[in-house]
Amino acid sequence: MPNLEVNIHNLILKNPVMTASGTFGYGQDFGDFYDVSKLGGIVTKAVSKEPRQGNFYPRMAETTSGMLNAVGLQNKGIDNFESVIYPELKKINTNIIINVAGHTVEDYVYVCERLNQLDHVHAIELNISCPNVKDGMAFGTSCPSATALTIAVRKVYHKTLIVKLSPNVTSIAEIAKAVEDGGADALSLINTLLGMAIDAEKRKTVLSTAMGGLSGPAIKPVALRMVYQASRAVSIPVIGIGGIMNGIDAVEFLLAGASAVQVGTANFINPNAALETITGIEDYLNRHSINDVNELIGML
Amino acid sequence: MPNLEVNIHNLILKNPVMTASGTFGYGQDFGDFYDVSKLGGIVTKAVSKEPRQGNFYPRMAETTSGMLNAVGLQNKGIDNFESVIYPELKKINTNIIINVAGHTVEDYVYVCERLNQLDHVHAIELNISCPNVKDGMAFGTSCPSATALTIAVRKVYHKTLIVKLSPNVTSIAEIAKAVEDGGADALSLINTLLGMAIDAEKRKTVLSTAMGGLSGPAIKPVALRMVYQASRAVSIPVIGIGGIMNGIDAVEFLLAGASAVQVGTANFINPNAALETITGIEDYLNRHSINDVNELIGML
Amino acid sequence: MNYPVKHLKMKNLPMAKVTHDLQLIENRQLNPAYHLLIFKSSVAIPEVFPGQFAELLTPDSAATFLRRPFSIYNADYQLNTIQFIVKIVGNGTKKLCQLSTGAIVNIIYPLGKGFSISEGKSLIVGGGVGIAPMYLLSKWLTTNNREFDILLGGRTEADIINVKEFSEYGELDITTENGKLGQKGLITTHPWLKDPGSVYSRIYTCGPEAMMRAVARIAIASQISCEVSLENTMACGFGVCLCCVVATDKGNLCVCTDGPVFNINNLKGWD
Amino acid sequence: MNYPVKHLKMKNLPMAKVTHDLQLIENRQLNPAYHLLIFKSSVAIPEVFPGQFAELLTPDSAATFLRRPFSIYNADYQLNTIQFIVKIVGNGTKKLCQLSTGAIVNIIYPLGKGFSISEGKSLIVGGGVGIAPMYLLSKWLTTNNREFDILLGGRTEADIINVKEFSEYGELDITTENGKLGQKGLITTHPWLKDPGSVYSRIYTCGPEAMMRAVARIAIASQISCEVSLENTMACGFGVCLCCVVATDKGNLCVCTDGPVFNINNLKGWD
Ligand SMILES: Cc1cc2nc3c(=O)[nH]c(=O)nc-3n(C[C@H](O)[C@H](O)[C@H](O)COP(=O)(O)OP(=O)(O)OC[C@H]3O[C@@H](n4cnc5c(N)ncnc54)[C@H](O)[C@@H]3O)c2cc1C
Ligand SMILES: Cc1cc2nc3c(=O)[nH]c(=O)nc-3n(C[C@H](O)[C@H](O)[C@H](O)COP(=O)(O)OP(=O)(O)OC[C@H]3O[C@@H](n4cnc5c(N)ncnc54)[C@H](O)[C@@H]3O)c2cc1C
Ligand SMILES: Cc1cc2nc3c(=O)[nH]c(=O)nc-3n(C[C@H](O)[C@H](O)[C@H](O)COP(=O)(O)O)c2cc1C
Ligand SMILES: Cc1cc2nc3c(=O)[nH]c(=O)nc-3n(C[C@H](O)[C@H](O)[C@H](O)COP(=O)(O)O)c2cc1C
Ligand code: FES
Ligand code: FES
Repeated sequence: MPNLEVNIHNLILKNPVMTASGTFGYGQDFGDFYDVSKLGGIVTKAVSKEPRQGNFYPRMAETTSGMLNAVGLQNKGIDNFESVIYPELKKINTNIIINVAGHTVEDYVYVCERLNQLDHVHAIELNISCPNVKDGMAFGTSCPSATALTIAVRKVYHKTLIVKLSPNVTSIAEIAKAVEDGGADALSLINTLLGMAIDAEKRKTVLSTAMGGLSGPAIKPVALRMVYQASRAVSIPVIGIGGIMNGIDAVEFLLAGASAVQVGTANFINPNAALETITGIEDYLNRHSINDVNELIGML
Repeated sequence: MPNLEVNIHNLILKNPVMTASGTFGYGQDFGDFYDVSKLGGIVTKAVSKEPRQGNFYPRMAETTSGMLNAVGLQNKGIDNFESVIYPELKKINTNIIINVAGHTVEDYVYVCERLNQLDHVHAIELNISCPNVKDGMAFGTSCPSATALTIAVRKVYHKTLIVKLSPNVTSIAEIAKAVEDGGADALSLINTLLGMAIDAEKRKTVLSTAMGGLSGPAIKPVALRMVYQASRAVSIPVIGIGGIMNGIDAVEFLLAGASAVQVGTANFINPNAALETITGIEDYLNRHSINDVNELIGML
Repeated sequence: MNYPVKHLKMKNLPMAKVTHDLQLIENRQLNPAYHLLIFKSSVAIPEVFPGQFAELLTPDSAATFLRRPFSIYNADYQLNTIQFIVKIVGNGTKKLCQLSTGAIVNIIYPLGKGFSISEGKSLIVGGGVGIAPMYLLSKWLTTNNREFDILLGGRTEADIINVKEFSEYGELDITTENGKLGQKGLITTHPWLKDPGSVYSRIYTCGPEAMMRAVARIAIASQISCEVSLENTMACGFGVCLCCVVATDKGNLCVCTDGPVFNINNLKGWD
Repeated sequence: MNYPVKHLKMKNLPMAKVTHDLQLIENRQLNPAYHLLIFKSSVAIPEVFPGQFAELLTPDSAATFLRRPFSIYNADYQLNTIQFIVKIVGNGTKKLCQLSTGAIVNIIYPLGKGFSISEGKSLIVGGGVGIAPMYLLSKWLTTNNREFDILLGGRTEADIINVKEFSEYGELDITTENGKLGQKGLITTHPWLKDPGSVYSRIYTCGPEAMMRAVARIAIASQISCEVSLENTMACGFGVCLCCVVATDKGNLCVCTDGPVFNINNLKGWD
């Protein structure tokens, strides 16, 4: 049995497989399929200060080997999170990572301060990259704002601080460094690529917001490239995300330089995708007689 | 019979369908499949000042609904172009657009000056965006350098000047404006997205260059979004490229704001793809009782 | 007439969902646009309530990436079979309807909240492929000794399918817009919908949105209860992606988990 | 033994390429890894020379995006059939070998430059699926009254296929690394390759690159001519993408149009 345990800063993951924000709810809905405590970690849907209704319908467009979403960070806000969702999350025996979104630096700081109080929140993932919210986008696409936000949150949040990067930038390495400089403990990438779908028959954009976030296997080559570039630019751990459908995809991200991965859109197509990604990595290690998954990280 | 004719600055295209640079050679190889004069235009493989051997093998990786290439602008240089390829191109009865690549501004200017002398070269497409060549990339990812290059070429090239943009930027609208300001007559986008493929079994990158350019249907949502943004940012015509496989895909680009399109990777899978794209647009117009393809442009 | 025995219960609430492979044992083309697909499961199929749906994954198709949602048309707990009525509208439905007997299709089900039991007599109004959830509903109402009539409508006679099966359960009438079958005209012009309040205490409807909205307006005018089964673009089908929302009096709710069946009283813009 | 009548010509140059649909009329599993696929064309198939290949497109598969190149194993201009030997190595070959009779596959062919005619006696050296282009070659050499021997090698007996067909055309011997069939050992240890210059004036080889390189070294040492059929990752297969280059004395050339058959004298790093 090869070792699957990896570390992301102070976080000990029993295996390198987490689920990506916005594709796993708050973990509960997958309980029917498997014991989600088997995962290395669960990243929740974004939590913001106030409740958000998100965007208008339609919010989804299927694309070739991918999908666009324009959910727009719909969530019930931090109060509801604390009183309703958090008690449920406490029943899950693995790392709970809360994805945090905000309109302003103050919003982010407020939510992170509250989350800092919660024992069973093991880390936060700052979503500075969601392309659906105008303000959120700005933080992730300029180095000074990314640094400033990270510094502000770092002051109030004392556990593992992961910052999730937007791929919609000229240089992912520069943003990665900016966030490291701000005091992040780890990076996760990529969030969705900004894309668009058009219904030729109706001569309208498919999404109510015209543009939305592209995810799925279509973006895997871009994600691998960015993980490769970012992990070479910083010395903090990088979590790889983007189009991972199985264990082999996950191994590719580890080889590119990721210390762990997140499975996103795949959860929709195969509810057992994250679980099977763990066994897929294990099979790979056995097949190649590698004793420790850490040996794969960055080993191109 | 609906009107299919569109204009790109002074260029009159008998239909809005061209073939994308690097996917159609110099037109000759497709003569076995159909009469390439039926196309709205042919964009050649990049021509540079000196001959280039391109990158080492392997240069290609298949990805989910796409492919990565690392050809690296292999070509025989402008002298060979003039003496060997150009006489062949003269036999083709449609617009001939030469894709131009260079290491330095001087290289670009030199090649464009030579091409300006050739009657049967109807336009040039400045490739400031190829991700495989370090120098070429720089021009397309910063506004000042994109403007400067366009100005320099504009001085020596007096026919239709198309500038081809890189999608690997934070703001395509800003680059589009920078190039318009430099004096371009039209824009074409997108070139390939920078991506990477890893062979997990061999624990190596698939491409000799590690990173390469992603093309095919996987990138269509990103391409549509960028054409939409760029065409709204400038007043010169935009040519849409990225994952077009058929007439409906082409109509989507026209609706997003493109005045014409280029078919790229699809040529490899279906050698008749560009021709079928023309008939596909015509079918669409007939089905929707639209008399003129120009009515579709930007009509979301 | 094989009752699904488990349908004696009146409560219709989401069960634990499962995912497994099914084998296509019959692909019956009803007409050029509609197919009845019968799948067999090698494990016991879960209890399914009328109005619930499933997410099907077409094997290895370049044409579709996501699963596709389909109402459960019928379920047989003895034979472990599950049936769908599929109308071909795009690549996914085409591919599904082209499958040969023996093909393996993965399913996630049962999903969503189905119809609730009516008190008095009710009217089922199904338009086109919107009849799909109505067959289980008819069975269930019958099992629970509820009275109901069935009204099926379509643009042409091709949209009216499986009439015989339905008529085993209740009085049935038909409308088509071209008048080739049943009464000519929109389904909303049928006499049963003239003054439904005098006969029925509830309408159940599924079909094109414009039709459901017209039916809803009639129900409101007649002051009777009305349940509609909504569609939406779904990425997951089980409540995690938040792509399938509809505006309700409780804010945006997911059609896949809070629906697909809603009482029109709870929907915004349906009055 | 049906000669393709058109193969009487000695010149082996690229013809006009065509693309059309083929129908699979036989999918013969030779062993777990190898299939012989026989396709029928409804239009006349073009003249194909030994060493030329085709690009096949597997219909609607999520697993493969691009076409896949395969050597033409056999062609029958009377029956309008074309045959391939496919070894399952990944998704595309697996999918192709799973196709049922009747399946439609699109083809582009004939592609590339094949083998050239030898003057004296020649030796054919095929390793594993590298035997694929050698059958047409054997027919062609026979038709043109050339003498030749055939040496087939593989890791195990499973890599040695269609021996009977080959032995109709020339003297044949076999090697396997596990020794279960023919002589035990690498193909390069076979006596025919000890001093080939004393018997043969040309070696034709196709197989794993390491094998071809070893054979090439032997040919050089024996001062005889050697043609190798190379593989490469191909996006188009007909010279437009420039993805498939090999270093030659004329610079980077495309394996798909300037090859796949090269004389080792023209290849860089093959001496
Ligand atoms: C809860 C629910 C139950 C359904 N029950 C049935 C049923 O029993 N029988 C049946 O034939 N159909 C049913 N549908 C509709 C069915 O899901 C769509 O027809 C199918 O997803 C279209 O797939 P496609 O690939 O053929 O079409 P596409 O090529 O994807 O699209 C064709 C058209 O269908 C629409 N469409 C695509 N995906 C969806 C989606 N997920 N939801 C709604 N519309 C979509 C598109 O907007 C487009 O206009 C149901 C839908 C829902 C949400
Ligand atoms: C000119 C030529 C003639 C060939 N003739 C035959 C033949 O007659 N019979 C036969 O079985 N095979 C032949 N091949 C090899 C065949 O093309 C590959 O086995 C096939 O493309 C693999 O596809 P896949 O999807 O199964 O594998 P993939 O999943 O794509 O890859 C599996 C393995 O095959 C390699 N591979 C993938 N694509 C190619 C490619 N285009 N060229 C070379 N290697 C590749 C990959 O590097 C990987 O190691 C030929 C190749 C060339 C270039
Ligand atoms: C429907 C949907 C909702 C998402 N919501 C969020 C979110 O709230 N916060 C966030 O940081 N990322 C969100 N993402 C992005 C994913 O977490 C992930 O970064 C992205 O989808 C790429 O991974 P994938 O290709 O595996 O899906 C969402 C993605 C999808 C598809
Ligand atoms: C093999 C290959 C070679 C290419 N070479 C060039 C080139 O020389 N110059 C250029 O501007 N673009 C080049 N491109 C980019 C295409 O012209 C096009 O912009 C891109 O592939 C996206 O379109 P597609 O998805 O339709 O292929 C190349 C693309 C491919 C796949
Ligand atoms: S479809 Fe994902 S939440 Fe409803
Ligand atoms: S495969 Fe495209 S040039 Fe050879």
